[in-house]
Parts: sequence; C-alpha cells; structure tokens
Amino acid sequence: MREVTIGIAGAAGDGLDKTGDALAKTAARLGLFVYAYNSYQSVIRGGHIWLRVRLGQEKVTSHGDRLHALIALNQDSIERHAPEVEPGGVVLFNSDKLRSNAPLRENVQVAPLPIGELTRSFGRIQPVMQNTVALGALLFLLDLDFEVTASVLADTFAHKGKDVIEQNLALARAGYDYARGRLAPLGCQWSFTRKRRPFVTGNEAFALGAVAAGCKFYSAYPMTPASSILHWMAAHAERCGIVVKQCEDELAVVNMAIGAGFAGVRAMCATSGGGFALMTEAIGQAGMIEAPVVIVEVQRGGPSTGIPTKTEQGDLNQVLGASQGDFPRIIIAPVDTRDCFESAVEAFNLAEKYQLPVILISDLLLSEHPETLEPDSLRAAVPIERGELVSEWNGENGPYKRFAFTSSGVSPRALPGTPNTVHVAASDEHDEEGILISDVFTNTAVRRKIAEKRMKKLALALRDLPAPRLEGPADAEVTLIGWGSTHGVIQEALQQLTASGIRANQLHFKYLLPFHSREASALLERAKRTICIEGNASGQFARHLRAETGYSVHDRILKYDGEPFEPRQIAEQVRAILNGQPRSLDVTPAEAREIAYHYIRTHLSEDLRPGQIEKTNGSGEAIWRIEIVHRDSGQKQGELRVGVETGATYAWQPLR
Amino acid sequence: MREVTIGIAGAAGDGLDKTGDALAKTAARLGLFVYAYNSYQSVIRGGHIWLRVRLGQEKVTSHGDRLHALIALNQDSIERHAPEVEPGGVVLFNSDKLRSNAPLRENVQVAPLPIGELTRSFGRIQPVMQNTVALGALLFLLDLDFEVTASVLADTFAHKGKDVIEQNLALARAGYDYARGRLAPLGCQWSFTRKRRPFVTGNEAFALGAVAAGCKFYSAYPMTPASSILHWMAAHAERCGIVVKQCEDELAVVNMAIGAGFAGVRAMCATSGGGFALMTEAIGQAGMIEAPVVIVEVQRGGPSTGIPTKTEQGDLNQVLGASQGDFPRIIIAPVDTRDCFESAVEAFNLAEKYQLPVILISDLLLSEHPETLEPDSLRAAVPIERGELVSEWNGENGPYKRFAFTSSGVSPRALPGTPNTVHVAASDEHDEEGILISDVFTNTAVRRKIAEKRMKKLALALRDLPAPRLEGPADAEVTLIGWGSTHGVIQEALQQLTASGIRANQLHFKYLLPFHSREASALLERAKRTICIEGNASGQFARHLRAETGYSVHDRILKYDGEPFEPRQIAEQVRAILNGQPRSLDVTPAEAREIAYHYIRTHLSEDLRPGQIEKTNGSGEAIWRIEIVHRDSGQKQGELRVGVETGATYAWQPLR
Amino acid sequence: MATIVELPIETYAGPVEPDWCPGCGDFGVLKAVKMAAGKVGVAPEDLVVVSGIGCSSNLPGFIHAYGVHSLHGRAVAVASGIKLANTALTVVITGGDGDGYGIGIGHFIHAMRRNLDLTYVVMNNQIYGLTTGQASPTTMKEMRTKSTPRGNVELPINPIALALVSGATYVARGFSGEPTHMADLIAGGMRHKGFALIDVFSPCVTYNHLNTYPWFKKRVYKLEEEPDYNPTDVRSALEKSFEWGDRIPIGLFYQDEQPTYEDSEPAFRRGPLVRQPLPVDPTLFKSLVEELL
Amino acid sequence: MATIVELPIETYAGPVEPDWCPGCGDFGVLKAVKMAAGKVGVAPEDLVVVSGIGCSSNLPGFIHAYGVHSLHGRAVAVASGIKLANTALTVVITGGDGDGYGIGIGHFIHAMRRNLDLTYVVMNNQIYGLTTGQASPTTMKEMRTKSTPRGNVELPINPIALALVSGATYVARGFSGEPTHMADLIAGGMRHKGFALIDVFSPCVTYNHLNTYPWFKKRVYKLEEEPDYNPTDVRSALEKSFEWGDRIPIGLFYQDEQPTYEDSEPAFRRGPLVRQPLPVDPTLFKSLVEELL
Ligand SMILES: Cc1ncc(C[n+]2csc(CCOP(=O)(O)OP(=O)(O)O)c2C)c(N)n1
Ligand SMILES: Cc1ncc(C[n+]2csc(CCOP(=O)(O)OP(=O)(O)O)c2C)c(N)n1
Ligand code: SF4
Ligand code: SF4
Ligand SMILES: [Mg+2]
Ligand SMILES: [Mg+2]
Repeated sequence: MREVTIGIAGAAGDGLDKTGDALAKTAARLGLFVYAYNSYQSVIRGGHIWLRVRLGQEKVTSHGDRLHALIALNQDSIERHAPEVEPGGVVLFNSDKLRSNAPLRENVQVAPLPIGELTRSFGRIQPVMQNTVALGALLFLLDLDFEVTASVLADTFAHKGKDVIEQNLALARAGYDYARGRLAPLGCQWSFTRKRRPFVTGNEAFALGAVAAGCKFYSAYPMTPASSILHWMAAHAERCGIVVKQCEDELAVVNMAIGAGFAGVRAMCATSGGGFALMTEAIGQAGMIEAPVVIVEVQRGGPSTGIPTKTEQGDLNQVLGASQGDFPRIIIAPVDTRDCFESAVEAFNLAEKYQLPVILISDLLLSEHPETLEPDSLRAAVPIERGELVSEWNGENGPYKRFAFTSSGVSPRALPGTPNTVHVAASDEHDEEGILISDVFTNTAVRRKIAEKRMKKLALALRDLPAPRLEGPADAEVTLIGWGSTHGVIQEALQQLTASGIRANQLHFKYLLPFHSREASALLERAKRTICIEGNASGQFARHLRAETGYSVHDRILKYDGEPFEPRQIAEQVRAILNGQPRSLDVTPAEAREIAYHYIRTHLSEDLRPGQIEKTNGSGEAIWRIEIVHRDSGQKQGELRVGVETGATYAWQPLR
Repeated sequence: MREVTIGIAGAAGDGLDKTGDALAKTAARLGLFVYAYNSYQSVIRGGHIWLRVRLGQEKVTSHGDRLHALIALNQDSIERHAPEVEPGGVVLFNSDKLRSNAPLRENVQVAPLPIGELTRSFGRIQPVMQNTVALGALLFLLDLDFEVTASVLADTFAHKGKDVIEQNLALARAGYDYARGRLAPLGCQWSFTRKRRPFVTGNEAFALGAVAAGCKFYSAYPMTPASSILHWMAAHAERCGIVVKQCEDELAVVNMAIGAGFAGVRAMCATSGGGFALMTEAIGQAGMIEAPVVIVEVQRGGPSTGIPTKTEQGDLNQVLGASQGDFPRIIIAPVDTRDCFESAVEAFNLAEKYQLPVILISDLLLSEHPETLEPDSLRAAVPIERGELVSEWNGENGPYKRFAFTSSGVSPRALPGTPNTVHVAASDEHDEEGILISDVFTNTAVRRKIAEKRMKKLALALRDLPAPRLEGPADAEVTLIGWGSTHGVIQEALQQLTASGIRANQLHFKYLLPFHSREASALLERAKRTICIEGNASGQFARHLRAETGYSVHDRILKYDGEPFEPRQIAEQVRAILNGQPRSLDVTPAEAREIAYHYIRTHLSEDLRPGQIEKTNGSGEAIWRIEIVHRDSGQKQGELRVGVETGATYAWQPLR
Repeated sequence: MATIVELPIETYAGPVEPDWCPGCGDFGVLKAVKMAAGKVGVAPEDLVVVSGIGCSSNLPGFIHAYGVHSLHGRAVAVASGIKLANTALTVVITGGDGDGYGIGIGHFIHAMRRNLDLTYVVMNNQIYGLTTGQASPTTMKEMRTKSTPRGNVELPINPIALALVSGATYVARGFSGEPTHMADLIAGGMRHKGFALIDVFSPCVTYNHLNTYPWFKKRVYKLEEEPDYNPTDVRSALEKSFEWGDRIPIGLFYQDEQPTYEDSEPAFRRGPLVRQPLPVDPTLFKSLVEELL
Repeated sequence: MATIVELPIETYAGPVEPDWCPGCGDFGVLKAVKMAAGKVGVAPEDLVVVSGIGCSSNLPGFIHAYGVHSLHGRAVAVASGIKLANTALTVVITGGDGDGYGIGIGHFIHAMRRNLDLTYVVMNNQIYGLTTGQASPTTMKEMRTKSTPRGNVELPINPIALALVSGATYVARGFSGEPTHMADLIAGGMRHKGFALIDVFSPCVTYNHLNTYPWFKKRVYKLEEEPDYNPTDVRSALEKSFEWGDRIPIGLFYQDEQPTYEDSEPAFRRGPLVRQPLPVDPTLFKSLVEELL
C-alpha cells in the first residue's frame, strides 16, 4: 500500500488537530505527500470534528474517498466512522472509555488502547495526551519513522519546554510499543526520500504570496474562513514590515486598503461572503478612482451567516455583481494551494498595471486545508510589475492628467507626495484631470469617453491572462468542467473514470473576469458531452459560462451540503449521467439515517440511534420509516417518519 | 399640430420646475396628455437645468425628440438649445438680460420679452416671476386656456395667500397679452376633453402602490433618485398611518424593514445603487430567515457615486448578485409609471406569498419624470394576498415548525405574539424548527433539503408571473429587446421605424428573476434579427438574457452618457445596424464641441465658445481641431485639439 | 396598568442546551434574562429576543421566546423594526461587544438618541469569542490576542460613557458572577420606558485570560451599595463610568424618564401597526390622488 | 524639527470655483483650511484632503492639494489608509455632519480611540444639504425638514462629548462666521500629533433656516476668552460640551498629548511604508517557509 488515509474523530477542544498535524508533518519530513482536511463546526467546545489526513508516495490532491485508519475519541465517532474503515484497516480508541459497538467491514482490526494502564506511570495526564498515545500506535501501524515524529514533537512543543517534550515523546513511545506487541501493521510500502516539503494552507499561501509581491498593508475584520490570513499576518507583521490593521468592520477594512493603494502601497484585505457584501460599494469606488487593491473572498456555506465552518462555491454571483454600475474588475479563482501563492503575486501586478480592484475568490476547503507543496513553489523571487507609475513630472509633456484618455485606457498614475501631479481622485464622475462632471460641469461627451476608457482596460488585461486549456484526451466522450478549488478532486475523479474505461477530459477555469469567451467557446464546441461540477445549489459558474459564451453545459453535478467533493462521488455521478440516470433529489437511506440522528440529538436522548429503515407510502409523499433503537441493547424504542421527497420529519412515535 | 414639446432651460434655483409644472398641469386639466423630463445636475444653485414638457392630444410615452418652444433663462441656454428649435417654433427670453446670438433654423420665431417694461407696474419682483410672464406668453402661443392656468396657479400658491396668487395671475396675464399683440401662435389644434388625469412620477406611483397594498412601515436614508419616495411618505405618513423612519444608514434601513416584515407588517425601503450595495448582506438574510420585504432600487449613473442626477440602467448585475450564496429573490423592473403602481402592489403580495425579498428596480428617468395617467390606474381596491399566514395554532396538527419542509417550499408563517408558534428565525443555517445546524447539530442531509426547500419557491413563483410577449407583427424583420423604463421610448422608435417602412416588433421584459427562460427562448428563436437596447455600458441585460436562455442578441444599442434614450436616436441606430453600419465609438463633431465647451468652462472664460471644427490627423490618433472664438464677435481666440478615438483634450493653443 | 404575574424561569426553557464552553459567562446572562422575563411576567409569545452573530448572539436559540438571530452587528436595527411594527411586544437585544460596540456601534448610538423602548444586553467579554480570540473594541490596552500579538494599542470603548452622552435613558452594568443582581438590572430595563443598556462582564474562559471571573470578583462593587450615589444625576454617572482599576462599579448608573420614540409616533394612536387593517380607506386614497391633479 | 515656512493662501488655490450656494458656510471653511495649511507650511503635494459625499465633501475639488473624494461616510477610513501608507503626508478629512456623524459614525469613533494622526474638519450644518434638506444627526429637536415634516423627534448627536469620551486628543469647534479663528483651530489640529476633531458651525443658507449665521452670531463665544478655562481638563471640557442655548462655546475644548497609533507601529521604524522596497528579503522569506516544514 503506497497511499493511506487516516481519520481522527472527536469533539472541538479534544486537540485532535495537533495530533493530525504531528502525523502529517512526520510524513512530510519523510518525503511523503500529504493532504489533510478538517471538517469542523462553528462551536468552540464539543460537537463533532472529523479530520482526515491522506498520505501518499505520490502527490495527493484531495482528501480522497477512502479510510484506512480511524482514531476515535468518543463513542459517537466510532458509530459514525468505524463502518467506513476499509478491509485491512484499523480502528483505534481508548478502551477505558469507549467500546467498538458499530458494524465493521471484514477484517478491520479493532485496536482498543488501555490508555489508563499505558499512562499510569505519568500520573495525571490531560485528556489531550491520550491522542499522543494513539499517534504512537499509529506510527507503528503505518510503518512511519518514530524518530522523525520525535523531532516533530520536539519542534511543536519547543516553546513549552523540555519536560513537556519528554512527556509527549514517552507517551507516543508507549503507544508505539504497545502496538508493536499486539497489532498488525497495515502493510504500507513507503520509500522515504526524506525530501522536506512545506505543509501549507491556501491562506498561508495567499499571505506568503502577498509578502513576496511586496504587500505592505493588510486590513481585515475577523471572519471564518479568512481569519487565518489575519492571524498569519499579525504574527509576522513586524518581521515583514507590514502594517496589519484590524478594523471596526469590513467597510473600514476595504476603504482603508483602497486608501493605502491610492497612496502607493500594495494593499490587501480578505473576508468571507458576508463581509464581502459590505465591501461591495467600495469596490465600485476603487474601480471609479482607479485605485489598485487586492481583495480575497473566501467562500463558506451560505446564504447569509449560513454554515460558517463549511465549504461552498456559492459567492460567484456576488463577486460578479459587486457594486452598482459598470466598472472594470478582475476576478481570479486559484485552482489549488500552490496557485494561491501564484495568484496573489499575479493579483498585485494586475491591480497596479490596470489600476483596478482584483478579487481572489477562494473557499474554505482551499483556504484552510493544508497540503505539502514542492519547496520551490513558495519563492521570494517573483515578478513585480507596477504598471505606469509616474516617478517625477516636469511640465514639459504638458500638465499632468490623472485620468488622461489613452487608447489603452490606462493613465499614468502619480502618488501623493509627488510634485506637479497634484490631483483629486473622485468617486463622482470626472474628466481627465479629475474635475467633477457630476455637477455644474456635467458633460455627456466627456462622460461617454471616460466610461469607455475605464472599461477598455479589461480587454487589455485579458491579453495578459493565459486562456483555459483542455487537460486529458481531446477526443474524450465527456468533458468535466470546473472552477477554482475543485481542480484536484476532479482530476482524481477523471483518473477513476479513465481507469474504468471512460475517456474523459477536464476544462478548468481560473480566470473568471475578464473571460476568455472566444477560446472557451472554441474548446466547448468541440466537446462531445459536458458536465459542470461545482459546489453550490444553482450552478453559478455554468450560468456565468453561458452568459459569457452562450454555451449551455449538458449536465451539472452540484454539491451544497457543506462537505467538499470526493473523487468517487464525482465519478459515480458522471457514470450515472452517462447512463442516462441523473441524480434524484430524493432523500437516500443514508440521509434518512442522518436526519434521524438529528432528531435524536435535538429531541431524544444520546443513548438512542437509528435502526432498520424501510420505505413506505404515506399521506402526500413516500416515507422513510426508521426504527429508533437503544444504542447498546439495539431494542426498538419507537419510530420516526421522514419524507422521501421533502426530507420533512413527521411525528415521532414512541412505543408504549 | 396636435403635439408640442416645450423646453425650459436655466440654472438650478431659477425655479423653472414650478413654471413647467404649471404648464403641465394646465394641459393635463384640459384633458391633454403630458410627459415631462427634467435634466438637472447635482448642484443646489447654478449649473444647467433642461426641462422638457411634451403635450399631446394622444398619449405620449417619452419626452420625445423634438423641440417647438424654448424658454431660455440665461445666455448659455439660448446657445445650447435655440438651434434645436424646429421650423415654426419659438424662442422666448428676457430681452432685458439676454439676446438671441445662436444660429436658428428657418422660420423660428424669436420672442424677446421686455420683462422690465411688462412688470414695471408690479414694483420689484423676484427673478422667478419672469418665468410666469414667459408662461403667460407661451399659453397664447400654444392656444391653451388661460383660465385653467389661473386655476392651477391659484392651487399652487394657495398656501401663500391671495396676494401672491393675484400677482402671479397678473404676471401671466401680462405675458399673455404681450404675446397676443406681437407673436404668431404655433398653430396647435387641440380638442380639450377636460378629462382630468393625475400627473404622477414613478416614485409617487411606488408610494401610492405601497399605500394601497397596506404598507405600514417605510424606512429610508436619503439618496437621489429615491429620496422623493421618502419625502412623499414623510408628508403623508400621519394620514396614512405609516411609520416612516429615516435611519442612520442603509444598513439600518434594510434591517429595520426586515425586522418589521418578520413582525408581520408590510414593509418597504428604497435607495439607489450605492445604498443598495450596503443593503446586500441583509437581503441574503431576508432570503435565509424567509422574511418578506420590498426593496426599491432606483438606478442612477454609475459606477460608484457617479452622476447622481443622471439616469442609467447599470445596476442589474448588482441586484442579480446581491449577497453571498444561493437564496430566492424576485426582481421586477416596472416598465412605466402606471406599472410602478402595479408592481408595488404585486411586490408586497409576492413577498408575503413566497416569504422572500422582492426587489423593484427602477431608474432616475422612471422614478422622477412625471406623466399623466388614466385616473383609474391609481386605485384603492387592489388584491392583497398574504400567503400562508398562521392565525392560530393548537397542537392538534403537531408542533409548529416555522421552516417545515413542504413540497411547495413555502412553510406556514406565524408572527410574534401568536401562542404555540414560538420560534427563532436565524441567519445561520437551521432545521425545520429553526434550530441551528451550523454548530453542534451540523447535518449534511438537513442542510441539503432546506437549501432545496428555499430555492423551490422560485419555481412556484414563476408560475404566478405573466410571461413576456411580443408586441407588434410576429414576422417583423427586427425585434427590439428592452427591459424596465425604456418600454415607451422603444415603442415610439418602433412606430418611427414602421412609418419608414421597417417591420419591427418589441420584446420587453419586466420580470427579471425568476426568468421565463422557456417562453423567452421560444419567442427569440423565431425572431429574425434582435437588437437589445439598454442604458448601460456593458449590456447587462443582454448578458442576463444569454445566461438564462443561451440566446445571444445580434446587436446592442447602449447609452451611458446620463441622458435617457430618445425615439429618433434608437430608430436611427436600428436603421444603421440594419444597413450594416453599427455605431462607432469615435467622438462626433457635436461631441467634440461639447468637449470644447467643457474645456472652456473649466479653463477659459465664459465669453468664449467653440467655432469651426475640422478633422486632421495628429500624432497617435486622428484629431478634431476646434476653433475657440469670442462669444459675441466670433473672433478666433485659439485652438483646441481633441482626439477622435479617445476624446482626449490635447494642448490648448491661444493665438498670440 | 394590569397587575404583573411573575412567571417561573422554566417558562422560558429553550429547545436545546447552550453549546457555550463550560464556564462561559454567557450562561449567567441566559439565566438572568430568563429570570428578568419572569419578573416582568412577559409571556414567551410576547417576548422577542434579537441578536447578531457571535457566541453570545447564540442566546436566542437557548430561550423559549420568539427571536431573530440576525446578522453580525445588525441586531439593534432588526429589533427596532420589530418594535416599531408591533409595540405590544417586549423586545430584548442580546449580543456581544464586537457585535454591538464594533461593527454595530452606529446602530447602537443612533438607537439611544431615538430612545426606542428596547432593552439591550451586551455580553461584554472584551474579546471576539466565536472567531477564536481577536481583539474587540473593549479589549484592554496591551492585551495580546491573535490579532494583537504585540499587545493591543487601541483605547477601549467606554460603553457606559458613550450611552450617557448619547441619550440612553437607562444605563447599567452587570456581571455574570452576579446573575440575580443582573436579573434585577435587566428586569429594570424591560420595565423602563425607553432605551435601556445593560453592559455585562461575561468572561470568555477560553480566549480572555486577563479579564477572568477572579479578576472581576476582586474589583466589582455595587453602586446600589454606595451610600450617596444618585442614579438620576448624569454627571456623577459619567464620573463613575470612568472608574476602571482596583474598583469597578456595577449596577444602575443612570435612569431618566423621557418621552420615547413610540410616544411621538402618530401612527401608533390606532394601536400597534401589525393590528391595522391592510386595505386603504378609499376616500383617503382618493384625496391622495387628487393632490396630483 | 525643521523651522516652518508659512505659505500664502494662494498656494492652495483650486482648479475651479466652488459650486456651493452663495453664502454657504462652507466657503468660510475652505478659506480656513487653506489658511491653516499655509500656517503649518505644508506643500500642496504633501497635503491630502479626503472627503465623503455631500455639499461639504466637495471641498477637495476646490483646493490645490492631493485628495480623495470618497464614498458617503467612508472618508475617515480612506484617510486612515492613506496616512498609514505614507506617514510623511499631512492628511486632513473634510466632510459633513451626515457624512461623519450619521452613516460614518462608526469610523469616526474608532478612529478616535486609535488616535491616528489625522485632522478631521466637519462642516456641521445640522442638515443634509446635497440631498435637499432632510434631518441630519445634529438637527435640533422639533425642527421641520423634508423627512421630519412634523418636527424632528431624535436627540441630536453631541460630537464634542462623543469625541471626549472616545479618546480624541484634540477637540475643537469653529464657526464659519469666524474663519481666522477657525483657521487657528485647524492649524492647531494639523500640528497636533494624534486625532484632531474640529466641528464647525457652517450654516446651510438654503435648507436650514433655524441655525443661521445670525442665530449663531447671537450665541457663540470663544473658550479662549473665558478667564479660567483649562483645555487640558477633560471634565470641564465635557461640562462645556453640554452647553447649548443662549450661549454656545467655540474654540479649543480639549487637547492632550498621547502616543499616536503611528508611534506604536513597528513597521514605521524603517520610515513610511510607501518608501520601502517591494521585493522581500530572500533570507527572511526562507525563514517564513521553514516554519511550515
Ligand atoms: C459581516 C460579518 N463580519 C464578520 C463576521 C464574523 N464574526 C462572527 S462572530 C464575530 C465576533 C464575535 O465577537 P462578539 O460580538 O464579541 O461575540 P462573542 O463571540 O465574543 O460572544 C465575527 C467577527 C460575520 N459573521 N459577519
Ligand atoms: C451610501 C450612500 N447613501 C446615500 C447617499 C446620498 N447622499 C449624498 S450626500 C448625503 C448627505 C449629505 O449630508 P452631509 O454629510 O451633512 O453634507 P452636506 O450636504 O450637508 O454638506 C447623502 C445622504 C450616498 N451618496 N451614498
Ligand atoms: S469561546 Fe468564550 S465566549 Fe465563546 S462560548 Fe467559549 S467561553 Fe464563551
Ligand atoms: S445646499 Fe446648503 S450646504 Fe449645500 S451648498 Fe447650498 S447652502 Fe451649502
Ligand atoms: Mg465578545
Ligand atoms: Mg450637513
């Protein structure tokens, strides 16, 4: 086995992220590739956290769709995830507190860890530390190098001092030794190159890209999943010579960034959908006063406050429609973590060359999941293009006109502090010099030409941007279309399809505005069958594509339940579509069970769980009838009825 | 002549609107049809105001494209507009202060009014009153009934008392008598039905529609061109029993309206593009908590602060993209003043039936121009549909679920104050009962079904909305497509085209979201040649149409200089397009003259004006060389060079 | 006025357990709000609890009453709309310091000068809790947070002083360590005609390790117990509002009877808007149209 | 510090004539701002005047200096960004009462507690001028406007008091009828290290017929001429801020030397941001990446 996925499940506050991090860094330092995704909730303590860490000898581009090892930190986690563990896999848990009560697939190793016994010698330990024991056991099961983990733990707890390090090492060791005696390794065949690769999130890549591009001003208001950019920036501001300003709201955030951009400093800000909504008015201002600014919009589950810790690609309409009137804006959707770095650098250059707002649209998945990158993908030496910047002006070439009408639409830009180029940048309409034409000097001719001057810049910018290209066989029977963060997972789905004998290729979009309509149309016309895959409920990109090209995709695969796509889900739906059976919106048995769990959690007691499920017909719509049974005894306690079409939960009938 | 257009030109503060109003009301009371448009600037005093009042024996649906009579209140106005007066027309001005120095077309009557002499008997009069004298003269020239004007003036100045009324009457009379002696009537052939019709603006129609629909809460923050709704509401609040709340900003405005809607009161608010940008986040909230609210977005020239007193249809992208994520919203673009009333009533019903935000998108032209309406188009008896409203709830039909999953997507709505239906409406994602699923109860299945429940409502709502239909011959060689306020002017253009032997028809859109994609496609497929006509720079509706149907219009006629379309402009461009010569973006000689005027006003002296214009080729681009001459002597003072392609103003060369 | 029947706290038992961190100050506030509602005897269906977004703003989900869990910073505006639409309702706003004094400060100040009859309870933990610990507008100077790793450099907002100079007619401060005292303050605010602010020290045990229960316990004292403190004198209230050190006052700083916004609104003469018939009186409508002839 | 060379007012002559109504108070403010700039001797290219939207906010177009005529209510935020990007610039904000105390009040209050080195001149005409006469946050009670035909019912904002309790370190009030006095106050604000507010009575002759020149002339008096007024004592400043009747104080209410936001910002040790080289130091960058290994 040259690829393995480990799942760690527990509650917020259980500190499982630290455990996962140690595991991931160990693998990374051994030269393996790592991709991790943490599915968490908008709660500080409690609830359910589901962290998946995927290790591979080769590059892995999603958290995948398999589960080989599970570390369960509470009973609920065993029930939810143990059944997913693949044959040959293993389930680890603290046997002092938990037991394996869930149905397992064939030859899945059950590994109860007697934490109390194993840690007795350490006296009272914090609950978090049991994770370290499990980690130790896992190292053995996965044939990973304990010494490397030791070094990782040493670095991780460096600031906590020698004792803490010692204790953690000992705990891991205890788990390792316990496993060696009693458990069978999963049979991983690694060849450790020990090439060290940074383990990076998209938000870290954005921040590093900004630093490399010479960003000197970052303003923000905390908002998941953009906050980690603020945290990184704040932590590194002093060393990087960046002013990091947390503001009172997003209105201040974006207007400050625009002010800084006007004054000549490379400025960036980031937020999520709700904060971006508040920024829209000012984005139009940046377009009007032709101030460069970079805005990162990290999408999360919407609408409104929505599901703040879940991922979605639902804000495309918003960035396209941000602010009133027509003005030029550039919208870029980075396609993976590496690309977050590249796109940030690109964004700053485009913003200054064309003197306009550039929006980087990411999502929770891309911004928050960490993965290993090739070391050279994060580099200090990047191109820095500031466009037509006036360093000095002597009357010779006439008076300076900030908004001079040029055939490119780009006017030489002078910064405050420069003599002879004094001007006012107004959000009111103005002439070449910046004099208002919104009041006494209203002038239809000047208005028409300056409006055209601004819009012209987009056509020019488009030439700077690489056109979309097909990946995979040109004569494929199906073309998978996507945008932004889904590039990797669609790639994997494509490989699965190819493996199962379906010739598929991929057309993925990074540059959303301006749009390569001609090039895209050319590719699309040649496509036999197109399926647009995106993480929202209405197919926003498919709509955008049609708006820009007139081309209508044949089918769409949409996901909007908060969880990211997995390769197999895509591959299966593609097959279904090709077999002429597109997915129905009915509630599946698995979903009915989920809905039953929800009712149990909100209305009944924790020691119940869903049992048998069967379809019956009810009044109005077909019904899933779900037995509710006792967790341990499995004894039936009552019945729940869930609508197959609507998903409605009908009356709960307890047994008398 | 059974139709005439009068232009009144002067500066802000000259009170010419009052004069125009008296004229319009006179005509209206005589049973004539009236349409007026006032082109003004964002300045309180001074600048240039250009008011056109069009009178017709038959209904007039735009300010048209002709000028028969001009009242000029300053020299600038004579220069700008006297040359536009048609043969047989007349130019009126105060000969004490002004003189006719502009080139006139053949047999245009020059009517210098010796105001001083005519008003000597009145002692010192305010400058505004000279307008009344001119009005009097105009009454004679247009064969209007002086007595009716007398009654209008009596009503207008009622609150100022008898003396003021007397004086105004006498002044008008003086002008009338002066004209009778010396000027030739224009030869209007009216037949006065004396059927009284209200003279109404779109904003007044919105307000009256809201009152008829039972709106009880109106919140606003002043913003041109939406402010007059606030002014009307504030002035009538007490009588209508409406709470009118001016707030600290648009964030408060829309959130208050949503709060009122949640509490069960019909609530409306209005703003323009910039204010709407600030409202977007909350509009998503209304979609999420399923609260009814009506929002009027009155578009003005953008982007950003733009040209606040000018008209444009540039905010379509914004209303379509308002707020993050997918949620249901209804967008309606009233097509004329009468329709503003109808649409307001409709909006309140749709908002409550489908429990979502409804956006009425208007523009400065539609909202601010007054026209005569048939009396019965504003009526008290309108349908009021509140949708599924829970009056009382007894446990019988189970516990109340605010967001019950139904097959229609609409859940019965209970209001605070009702027993047994207590619930929380959350902007976080929630289940049927309103319990959050964004935190510990995160649930992918529940999330998927509630997202679908919300979106379902749009499909249902679409069935409520009449589909678009073709106006004019089905087999036309060209189909003119438009949306919102341009219905009337496109109608007139169509008549002009038909008159000149071109078979044209019209496809006009009022319901923008949800969209009748099937019906529209069916009509469009049968169209031979389509031209989309809209008031913005990028063709936002043509893009929307393509996004919804995949259909690409053949040509577009776009206007974004701040002035509304005129029928002839459209007809001419349609002809040009049909003759294969679409409009170039080059600066026309007339525009070059305008640009020269701008330079004169901002850099030279008021007693200069543009003279001869000729095209030469310059460095980089072709050039308009414009002589700048002395206003009176016509003597050349220098030369200005304007780029033909860019509109750039190159160095000004004074003569030595 | 009808005699008030007090209701037991269970009347307001919410549908689910709070998901706050164990020990979070907001538990005390939830309890106090329920107690206060019981004291004034408002039925759950006549009570509306409105919040923004934040840990504290999850409160409406944990109490049996109507509620809107609105947008971050917009609770006061939404609540204002609800109150104006139905003046028969008791409207309480519950939120956080970031929600109310940061992004929402504009609505906060303007609501006070309007003197709308609203009761605003701010769970002031001097941190952004839900977003995992950045500086808030009330974070003390020098405090290190995720967004101020070198220590906060901005002067904290003084909500009490702001309220006093902005026209609030009931200004108080509570402490989660004293739920019954807090309950009296909140009940007082609900009884008070006009805008009532109750700023509450509600420690965030997870992200604010400076302003903890012990930190406050050591410092707070009750104004009610000050021999000659007079809560009708705005100047001494201002004096007290600046006190921040070894001694920090809690209790009622200031109360004053002023006409409310509702008093001045003619539309309410006919009763709450929500009870008015929708169709317009034809003769009234006719007269409106006639103005346009 | 270099000796200051005063500059003549013509130095700042704008490109076009103001389009304000004849007699508008803003003419006086424009003159005073130019005089003040001359007094502190800032060159036009080193001066940035930032405004929002409103009649008053048109000011940057009428003075020879860099400027941003930004969005309604956002001037303070835009100006903060400019100042932080280039601390070598003198940044003055000019706007209206609606712009600053209405829609912009959040930025106003938070900028003061930050004590950024900005000078904020508010042309307070107690009305919304550009939108033709609705009530503003400083409109007096009972005044009839287009939006309050029955008289305004909201308590006016007290900007001086708000500034004092929010940490502004220079708080003054001017009157358009006294341009030279105003110029001194503005110059003082420009010299002052930290946030300076100069609230100015700038009558709107077209839409405010209550608070007119004569109305103010009758009432205003100068704090400088009060025998024992001490502008370093915040309490007496607060006292004075409430004075509104037959006598209304103008002049410097309060001044205090406090560290500015800029003082506390380590990034400025290397000078203004705008002068820093863009490319990142490779060794620094390497260390940043190593943290991720
Ligand atoms: C417009 C917007 N910006 C940012 C956020 C993210 N956000 C959620 S809660 C919160 C701050 C919470 O702090 P506070 O109001 O003090 O509540 P606490 O969690 O401390 O109780 C922020 C910034 C948001 N939801 N909406
Ligand atoms: C977001 C937004 N809302 C509303 C407006 C409309 N508007 C322009 S100026 C103004 C108020 C001006 O009042 P003030 O700031 O006091 O300036 P003044 O004209 O009185 O000098 C308003 C509401 C706007 N431009 N932008
Ligand atoms: S993070 Fe702080 S505020 Fe939030 S629930 Fe936990 S303790 Fe309470
Ligand atoms: S309307 Fe008022 S504020 Fe505006 S320019 Fe005229 S006088 Fe000045
Ligand atoms: Mg807080
Ligand atoms: Mg004002």
